[in-house]
Amino acid sequence: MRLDPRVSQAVVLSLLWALTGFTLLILIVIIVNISVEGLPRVSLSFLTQPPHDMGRSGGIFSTLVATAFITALAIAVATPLGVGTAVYLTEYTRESWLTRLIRFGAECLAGVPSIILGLFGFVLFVLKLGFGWSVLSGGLTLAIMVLPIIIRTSEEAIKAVPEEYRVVCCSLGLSRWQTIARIVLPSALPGITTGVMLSVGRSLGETAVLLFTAGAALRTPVSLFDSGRTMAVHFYILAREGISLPNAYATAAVLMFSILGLNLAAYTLMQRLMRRFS
Amino acid sequence: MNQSPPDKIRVEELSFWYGGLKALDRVSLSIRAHEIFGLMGPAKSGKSTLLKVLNRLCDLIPEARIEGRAWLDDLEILAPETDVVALRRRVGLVLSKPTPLPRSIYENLVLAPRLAGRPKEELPAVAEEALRAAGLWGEVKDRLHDSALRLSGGQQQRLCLARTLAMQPEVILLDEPTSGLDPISTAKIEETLFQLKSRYTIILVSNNTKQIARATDRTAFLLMGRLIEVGETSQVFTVPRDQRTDDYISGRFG
Amino acid sequence: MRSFILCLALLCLVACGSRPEASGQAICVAGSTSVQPFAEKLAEVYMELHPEIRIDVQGGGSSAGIYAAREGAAHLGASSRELVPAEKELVEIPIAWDGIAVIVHRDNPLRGLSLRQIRELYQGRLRNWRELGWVDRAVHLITREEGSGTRNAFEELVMGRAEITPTALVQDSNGAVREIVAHDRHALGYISVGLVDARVKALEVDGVLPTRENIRSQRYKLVRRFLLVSKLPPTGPCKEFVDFILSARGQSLLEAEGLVGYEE
Amino acid sequence: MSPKGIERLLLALALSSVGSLALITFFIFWEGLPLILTTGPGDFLFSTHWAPTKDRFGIGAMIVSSVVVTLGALVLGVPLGLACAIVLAEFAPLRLKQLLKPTLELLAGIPSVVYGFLGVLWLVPLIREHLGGPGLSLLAAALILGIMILPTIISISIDSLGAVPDLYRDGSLALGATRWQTVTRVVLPAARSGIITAIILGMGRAVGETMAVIMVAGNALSLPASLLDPVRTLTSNIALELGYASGRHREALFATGVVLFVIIMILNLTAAAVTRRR
Repeated sequence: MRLDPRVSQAVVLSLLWALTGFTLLILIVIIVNISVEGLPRVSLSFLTQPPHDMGRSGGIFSTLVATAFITALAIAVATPLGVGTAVYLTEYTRESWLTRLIRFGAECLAGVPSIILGLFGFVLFVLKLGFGWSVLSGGLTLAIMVLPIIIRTSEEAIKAVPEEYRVVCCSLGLSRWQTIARIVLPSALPGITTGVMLSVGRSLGETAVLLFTAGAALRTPVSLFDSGRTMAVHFYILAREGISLPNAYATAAVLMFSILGLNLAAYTLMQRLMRRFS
Repeated sequence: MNQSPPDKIRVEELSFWYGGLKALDRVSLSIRAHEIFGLMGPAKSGKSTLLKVLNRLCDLIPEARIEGRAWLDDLEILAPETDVVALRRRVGLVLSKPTPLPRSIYENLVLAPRLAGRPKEELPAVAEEALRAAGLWGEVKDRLHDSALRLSGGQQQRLCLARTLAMQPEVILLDEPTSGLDPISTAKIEETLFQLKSRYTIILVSNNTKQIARATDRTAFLLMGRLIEVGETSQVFTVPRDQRTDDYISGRFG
Repeated sequence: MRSFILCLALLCLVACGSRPEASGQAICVAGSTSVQPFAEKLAEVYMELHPEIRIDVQGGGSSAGIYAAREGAAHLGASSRELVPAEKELVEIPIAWDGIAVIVHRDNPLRGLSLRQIRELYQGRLRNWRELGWVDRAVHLITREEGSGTRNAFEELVMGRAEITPTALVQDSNGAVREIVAHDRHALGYISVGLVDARVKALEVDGVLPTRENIRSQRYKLVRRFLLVSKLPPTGPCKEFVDFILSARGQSLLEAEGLVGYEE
Repeated sequence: MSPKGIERLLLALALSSVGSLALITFFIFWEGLPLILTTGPGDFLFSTHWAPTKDRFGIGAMIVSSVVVTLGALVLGVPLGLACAIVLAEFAPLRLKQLLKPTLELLAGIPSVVYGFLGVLWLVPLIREHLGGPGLSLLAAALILGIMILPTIISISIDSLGAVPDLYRDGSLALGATRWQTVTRVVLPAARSGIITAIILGMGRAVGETMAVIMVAGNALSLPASLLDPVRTLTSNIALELGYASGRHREALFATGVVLFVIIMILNLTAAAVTRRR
């Protein structure tokens, strides 16, 4: 018997909607569970107290410091590299084998799994350059990890700057670099910021890279050569070794909401940027 | 006037290609100092291309090819050793679409003078003078630090003109400056041009023949990259030497 | 690129200036991850008593720790295995006894296993709890990863030349093993006695429970020593830290964490 | 700085991504390749005997496990992801799409350790109690990875469905086809290469994921005989043992990295080739 196409459409559609609903449900359950179990334990003292007893009690202060330290280093290294790459690709060169090579490099780099980056950072920074398990090794490896994100978003943002601005600046006697520094980059700033925020989010959630480059010392790092345990690594250890389920949940809540908040902010910023130039 | 003023700009046998597409075909003409020179012609006749050559904006176009020569006074415009930035400061351009930069009105005006090395304390005066010359001072003097994007279309275009004036160029190129504007704004801009004539050489591109007739001293007619006719505006509009010019100004094509 | 390298170099310089080794007031302990939690606890308390001293505790494994101590990269190496002859020129400071406890879920009625049974289980010869007099369910065997000090000790003390079956689950920390055994009724694993808590049950081995006395007397079979090693006899702040560990206070801290003090 | 100088500087920055990729490739191969050669590639790739402290280095079982886990992830992730993409791109009202697309992309922001944690907490006991085995299993890993690759699949598929010109849809609808028929016969074929790219990149994500897998897969060394057996993937092999490994053992882990890297690069290149052909 052949089904009426309308009937089969209705059947298939309800199935598709159900699957979509199921996917959303997974997301909601994850977020709600982490919130309900974790948020009540998050307090000012949880954020400002150092962990005691391997994290069984106390807060997560030292891991917040380590996270901020490592992430800031990664962003400080990756942003000039990424924005510079984007400026070169969009403003200084036409399509050629060189630009294709650069884009290809960025694309491939984006696909390299974090465990490979961790191995690489471990052998180059920790061992060969002798930085040890440290904020420096972790930050530099993370910089490589987020570089493609910053390149991609910066390139999009710079391309979205109207071409007329460049013509106007040129006719006003601005050199190419003056045009970029005074008009193009400021106009693309929201887009670049988006990329930076996404990168921070990515860095916050990273574990595999940092386990092998930044180590897991619980002490608050005070120099670039100190080992540091980031929030994500701390959460991993708390959860995996069953040290403290409540503290694991609370750490997960802080971690997840920072990342989701950053991603959401980045998304709205990008939307606004797109509206401004369209 | 029995002695004709000296030529400010001279173009000889100028041809221009976008890739394989020929946009200008052996154009030769001269433009005198302190005149308003009109360039008219239908779309894609090469008017805008000619402007872009005169301040070397054509450098931005990939795959462009140029033959022929052009001079601004004694400066050979197309010579490779010519300092393009200095050239562009002498030859200002106003685009057809109002294009204020996403900064304050004041910043738009002083960007070029500042980078050209004008002392900081002179900048407010430069901005005021340019705005007065463009007839915009009265409307914006109280909100110089507002975003330029908040001005109306006509105001934006006069700001662009003022921005060019603030650079204190010798020649001003206007590429259909009133194409998107209402009649009142258009009239204001035309009026401004008359007042600027004594201090600048102005080249006005327009496909509005009435505007050319109203506002210019001499006129050239371009068609498909060729110069068809050039002469005093009154002569071109009353007794055109070429049939095609006649057809164009009487609205039979274009 | 040049400015970037310059920046990096500058960063390094700044950081080097504050490198702990340079200050002389920092002690670096590296090595066995079995010792690490205890060393961290000791460091935490010691630094509260002496705020001017900083103690860095790093993992890396026993061999890495011994290597680091020999090369001077760490002041003290931590080891959960005995030194091999080639390493004997190092100064060894035993700080505690640790037993390896064989653990099962609390609901498991089994009281003990013989060394031989444990070996057969981990060889994959005994696979079902029924063979040990319980329910007809597969034994979920958990071991540590290759290279771990605890696994090393377990292999030496229990397995001899036999290999651990590849079907065993592998976890990379004592905590992770305990976590699984605490939740899986049919699991069997081994961890450092110091980390046994109320959520799991430690079995008798050859009829001996891993109690403090049994471990110190070595009547319990699965016992190893935790060592600190250094290139030269410790001096200065480092010696003070070692003395603190061996003091009654330090030893009781270790006991509170579940180890058995070396000094009575 | 002179314009030429600026351009050179920017080019140098732009080469950072390619440079990093080259460095990564170099170091991973430098550290790992010698062991593969001395062990013999055949032995290394196909033997299932892994006892690195006894000089036996065979990663055959891990390659098989990685492949099976990834396929399992696709079995869950592709239908769910495609259903979401089709619903959002073709059937959902615009406002709902604008709300749900970023929401689903938030799934990507949840750190992999959180997925692993919840997997251990909910999924593993569920499998242990209702299906048997230790719970930590191939199945658990595949399910978690299936969820983790959803954002990749959804977002790229939606973009490629959105890129299909409306003209195609109108033409089909005008011929009397239902919207579902239009989707299956016109839109999906037209967006095929984009969807294939989405699936390949999802595969890359699944093959490369480490932390979540190490937490739920059980990491046993043997070849899995059923879905309920614990397995060790290439990534978890590296992460599990790198902490203490030295000498040949460490080289063997880098060699595992070489194999993983090659697999990932093949996937990335395939994805790039598919995209370019479009």
